[in-house]
Amino acid sequence: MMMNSTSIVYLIALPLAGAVILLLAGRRSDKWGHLLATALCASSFFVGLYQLSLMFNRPSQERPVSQKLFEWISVGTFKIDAGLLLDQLSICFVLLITGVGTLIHIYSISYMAHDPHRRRFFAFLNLFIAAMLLLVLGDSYLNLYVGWEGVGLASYLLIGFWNEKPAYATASKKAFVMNRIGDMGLSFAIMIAFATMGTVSFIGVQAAVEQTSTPVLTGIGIMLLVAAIGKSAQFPLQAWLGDAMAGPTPVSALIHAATMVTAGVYLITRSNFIFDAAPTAQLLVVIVGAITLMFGALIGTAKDDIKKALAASTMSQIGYMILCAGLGPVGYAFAIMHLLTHGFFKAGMFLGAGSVMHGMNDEVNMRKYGALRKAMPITFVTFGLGYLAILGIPPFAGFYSKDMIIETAFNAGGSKGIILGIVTLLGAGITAFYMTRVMILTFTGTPRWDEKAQPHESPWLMWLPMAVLAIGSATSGYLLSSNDSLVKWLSPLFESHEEHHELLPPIIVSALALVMVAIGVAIAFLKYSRREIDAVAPKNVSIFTRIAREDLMQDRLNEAVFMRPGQELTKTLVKTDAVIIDGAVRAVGRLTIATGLSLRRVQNGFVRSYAAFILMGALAMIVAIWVVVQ
Amino acid sequence: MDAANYLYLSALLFTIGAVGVVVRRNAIVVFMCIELMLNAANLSFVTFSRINGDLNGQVVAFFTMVVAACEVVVGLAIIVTIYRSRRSASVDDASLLRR
Amino acid sequence: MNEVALQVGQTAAPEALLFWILAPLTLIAALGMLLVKKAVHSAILMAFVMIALAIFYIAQGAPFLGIVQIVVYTGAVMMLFLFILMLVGVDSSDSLTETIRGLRPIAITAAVGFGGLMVSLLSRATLGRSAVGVEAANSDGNVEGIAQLLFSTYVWPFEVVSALLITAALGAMVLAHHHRIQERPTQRQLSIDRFRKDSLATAAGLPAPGVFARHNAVDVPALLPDGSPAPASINASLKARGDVLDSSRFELGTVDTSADEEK
Amino acid sequence: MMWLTLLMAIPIIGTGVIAILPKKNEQAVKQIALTTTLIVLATTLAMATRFQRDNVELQFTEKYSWIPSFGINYALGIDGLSLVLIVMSTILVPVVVLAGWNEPQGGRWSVKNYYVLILVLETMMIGVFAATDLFLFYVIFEAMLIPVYFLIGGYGTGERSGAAVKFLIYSLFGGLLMLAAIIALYVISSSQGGATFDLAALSGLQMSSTTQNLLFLGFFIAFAIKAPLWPLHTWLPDAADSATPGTSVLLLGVLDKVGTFGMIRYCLTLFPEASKTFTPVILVLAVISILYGAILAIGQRDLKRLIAFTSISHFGFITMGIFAMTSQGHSGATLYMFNHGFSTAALFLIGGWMISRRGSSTIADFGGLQRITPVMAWMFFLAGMSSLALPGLSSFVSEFLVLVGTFTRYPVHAVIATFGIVLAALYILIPVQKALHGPTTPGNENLSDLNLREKIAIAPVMAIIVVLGFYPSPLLNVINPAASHVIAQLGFSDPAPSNGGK
Repeated sequence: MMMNSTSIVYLIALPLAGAVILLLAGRRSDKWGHLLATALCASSFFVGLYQLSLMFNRPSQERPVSQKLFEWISVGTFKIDAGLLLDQLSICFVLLITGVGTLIHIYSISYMAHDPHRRRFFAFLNLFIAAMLLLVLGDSYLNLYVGWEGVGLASYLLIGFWNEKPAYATASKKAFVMNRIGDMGLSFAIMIAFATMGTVSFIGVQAAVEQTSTPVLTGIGIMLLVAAIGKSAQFPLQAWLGDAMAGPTPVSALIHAATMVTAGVYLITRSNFIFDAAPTAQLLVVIVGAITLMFGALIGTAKDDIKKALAASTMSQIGYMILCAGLGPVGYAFAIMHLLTHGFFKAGMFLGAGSVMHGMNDEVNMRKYGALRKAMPITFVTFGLGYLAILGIPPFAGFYSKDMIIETAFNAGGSKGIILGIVTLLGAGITAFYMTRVMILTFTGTPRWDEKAQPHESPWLMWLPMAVLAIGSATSGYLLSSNDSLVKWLSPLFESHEEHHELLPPIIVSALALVMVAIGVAIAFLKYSRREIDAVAPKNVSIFTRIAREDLMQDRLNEAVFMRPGQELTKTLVKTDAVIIDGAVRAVGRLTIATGLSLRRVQNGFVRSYAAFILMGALAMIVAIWVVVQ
Repeated sequence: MDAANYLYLSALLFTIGAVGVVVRRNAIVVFMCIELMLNAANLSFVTFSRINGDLNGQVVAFFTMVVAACEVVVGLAIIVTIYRSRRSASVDDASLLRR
Repeated sequence: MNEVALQVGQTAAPEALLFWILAPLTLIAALGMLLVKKAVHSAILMAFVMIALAIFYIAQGAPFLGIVQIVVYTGAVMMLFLFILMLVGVDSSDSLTETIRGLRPIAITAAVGFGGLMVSLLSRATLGRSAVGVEAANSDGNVEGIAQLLFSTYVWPFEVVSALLITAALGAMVLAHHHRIQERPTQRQLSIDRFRKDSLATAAGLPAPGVFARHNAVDVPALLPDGSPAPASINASLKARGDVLDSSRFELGTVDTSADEEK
Repeated sequence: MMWLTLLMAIPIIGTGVIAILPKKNEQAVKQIALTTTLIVLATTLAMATRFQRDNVELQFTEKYSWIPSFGINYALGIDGLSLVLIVMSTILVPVVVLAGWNEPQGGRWSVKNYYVLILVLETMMIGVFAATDLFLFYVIFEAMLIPVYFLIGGYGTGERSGAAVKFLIYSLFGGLLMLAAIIALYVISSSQGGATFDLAALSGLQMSSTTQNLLFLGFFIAFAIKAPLWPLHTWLPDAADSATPGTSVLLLGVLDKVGTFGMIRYCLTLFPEASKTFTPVILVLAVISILYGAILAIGQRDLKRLIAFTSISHFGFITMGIFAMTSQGHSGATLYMFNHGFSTAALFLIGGWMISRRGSSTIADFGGLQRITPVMAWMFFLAGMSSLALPGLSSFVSEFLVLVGTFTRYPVHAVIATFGIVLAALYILIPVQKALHGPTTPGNENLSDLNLREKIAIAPVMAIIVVLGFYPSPLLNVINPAASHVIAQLGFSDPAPSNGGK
């Protein structure tokens, strides 16, 4: 029996209260709203730390705690409690969300200082934190679903924060709709689970897996994968993430790098019991991860927009995590580890990008940067630490987490292992290439600034969080993997079948990875550092570059396959409704009127014709009598 | 000779009266045709009275006459009123109901 | 007994003679009502039908009704009809062309069907049955017999009908009553109007109609010195009835001699 | 105590008071109308506290002979289903009165008449849900059309007369079919132990399957017109387009619920076998309604018509839940009726305020409202979120219950219907983007934000939407016994977890 706790709810309640207060108080809270929001987020973080300390003090089997708040839905056998579950997995997320979240709150105080709607921004941030916490703390798939859509809403609101620009408004709508397609997968999974297992709580489903047939589990698994694909911007629902960069940069850092987009990884690891029992679904997870990994990396090589390049990188890194999570019990912990380290370095880099934009009049085109190293030393250093981490240079964070993934991929066994290993290695190389490109274009070379640009270092409120995250990027990998601490921490949750194939020894994998990275960096140096960079993106580029700039034609494809036919269908149906269905209704009306009009001629007002009708009526009656008499 | 002959005559007179109501336009002629129909009915009543051998039929015929007289009085008054306002005694001109 | 019943049931030979002479005439007169153009002629034919019917009543042992028929119908009602006819315009003749499309065929078809069916049904209903005859009922005299019924069995309807009659009389008065909108002008007012109105043209009285050597009927307008007709010389109600002759026929120079030639 | 009669009498008394007021004193008329509706609400809530929620029998029953020679009674009584709908109606009416304070001004007739019509309508709304005599139900069912007809035709905008006539004739047509079926039931009952219109007595009649099918159709078509089910829906967009927002709220929020209410109370109870026979067809129609309504909503350029089409989609969900014959589907459908009342009310009222401020109902005429009228814009957004069934808001619980309940028995239908939630995102977000987001377009610069009265009017609706999203138990506890009772009466039980055949 799981221990009960009464304090988990505060994790969610604090930021939620912040959101409610700020939204309801309106302009009155403009002065202090951002401070309240930051404070509440921070206190939620401290509650998380407190919970972690409590957990440490318990033996590993008793670490999960739960809290039942109230009965949410109960109809027949469909009983859902508003219940929370805090275990080793969720506490990782809680700390990541609230920790990075607090840093980004602090950053935003300064970043959004000149925005008249800063208070609303903080309200949405708090709303997001609350929803995200609900997502990772919910004790059933339905509770998770609430958080799942809640973060979708918060993401929508924050992407569209500057929605007076039509393109940004469209981007937010696109994100919400594509997320909803994924959400549909989650609702299918919940429906199948309830219909076949009679429960949708994590514990209940885990217990019922044994008695459930594989096709059903495969079905649930695939539907969960669809949900993860939507939320984590995996192929083929990845198109929204690039556009989501329309939101303020802290949002990109928090939601579209560190937390929300990783919810898919959480969902898959959380549902490990289903995927472990459904190999087909697991294979699909790996395939999706591998495709996205390459997809994102390729897009990243062509983007001139610094945020979009980072977004493509995020997509690719999440591809790594998904791939790893698809590799079964051996992979879950490494997926989570990469998720955590990625949370640090990618958030740090996004904040760095924000800092650069802050100093450059919100210019996002890297071709107009250059030589910012001198103007923004702190930003350069923090961004650089993140850069080293994502490349996987030892001893920075990425080295530990990414190498583990590559290693696990190679060890997956058979041709699958070899293919995956090569893909992950290739991905690492491409990552090195495009990240080096970003570094070179932004911080080195000659200035290609606009006339008005006056690059300057950001205020301390902005660089402090960046520094903290940079430290995290530098050290988190070591901290999490020394003594296999994270793996051991999470191991009670995952059924581990310790079967190491060991295709390649770890040291060789690391060496290979470093070689790939070195190649990537070298190519980037050759290509961008040796010659002048055009301030305007060259047009006469190869077809591959052009396709990569177009996000590998995904938008075109979606447009051609779904949007245009959808619009045509809508137009046709609107017309059909008016002409055929309503037309039929109106035709009945017209027919009645026409009948009436033609019969009206009989009522011509002439007494004599009425008399004639009476005469005919009398005749008819007599005929009737005659017939009867016959 | 059969008493039924009177009934045949009555039926024919009635029919002629009915046709007259339909065919003629002069309100006074129409009225006379109505009178013809009433009279035809009266003839039937009288004949029935004879066939049945009691006087009830004759009494009814008598009543019919009184009612017919009433009707003529009122009807002609209406015709006069209409004539006064429309300067016409044609029933076709009194077709306001159409609109 | 049967013999007797048969005998009284049969129309006696004189009655048959009467019927077979009078009935066709009645039918012809009734048909004539429909076919003649002038309402007055219709009225005359109607009177004939009614008298014929009265004779039939008497022949069928209903002398009281026969007399009443002559007195009330031919006397009072037909008089009323003629009176109204005079009021409305005795000369105006109906056009017999039908103006409502399709009405005449419908009427004739319906009438033929109706009449035919009535006759056919009557023949079925009475075939083989013989009449009882009212001789027995009339033993105390026809008038007494009717009075007996009228004041016993039918006393209530009788009273109701009498109320109806009075109501009808009142109704006719109300309907025919001309509601005066303005006050009736006095002689004094009329004189003032005649002289003080905008023109003195009528001060000497309206011109008399038809003061003309050729024609002096009231429906011919007088001619003014320039030879044009004087509209004021014709009575307004004649004009309204459309009974005014065109005076141009009588103008000098274009004298219509057709009237002379007829003579 | 005769609670239900009392409930029905209070608005009539209010009508009487309004009738003796002078026509010119419009403020007093409005205040009395509001007071009356609030008294009704308070009385309803007082009654609701006395409701025994685990008792599946009818409660607060009353029965008086009305036309003895035909066995017609004035019989009232409610179960959980009716109670929920009555509570919904009595909350919505004061909201509508307060929200549409200036609505009757543009009407053909006086302000006084407007409120008389609203109050009369309220009486009938209570009566139609409470009647347990078929004849009484029918009379109120048809009589309800009259005030709505005048409300649309007299106080609406645009093609109001045409829309009112279309609404009236369409509904009357359905009502006529139902009348025929009711008379047939009466005749059948007379051959089986006494002619009656009593619902309970009629539900046990023996009928041949053909008879039952025909009579079922007579009822069902009437209700399908009311609860607009594809393809009998075309009156709704026109009516909603022309009616005032307040009227639209009552029309879609309450009157259309009579359709879905009738399906449960009359179609299922009176004709259990026929209901089973027709379930496949009805489910397909419901699924078509869901997707069709959503797609057409996406294609609309007019705000009011858009909301009307979203309702068609939502009614598809309700119908699907009813005929899924599971307790989740049934409870979900009933809860959906309640929630839909409020989310549609919010959309229509706020949409109506937007339209009356802008003087146009074309979505493209708006733009950037979020910065000019933030409160109004965010309220509209919240209402829209409720309409697309965002978790945490009330509609989600009901929509998900319907889907889950349908899935356990008819997985294919549920899966297809689920695509509606993606379409829902589109049909809400497209108008949100066009009207609230983007740059401020000319003509919108000087729109005013919600005033205090409007905020007060919309606040309870929003509160219900949010609170019931997180805590629907109070309602579900009332609904569940009634819903499972109906399911059990039909001889259904929830499918057991299948384990996928392992």
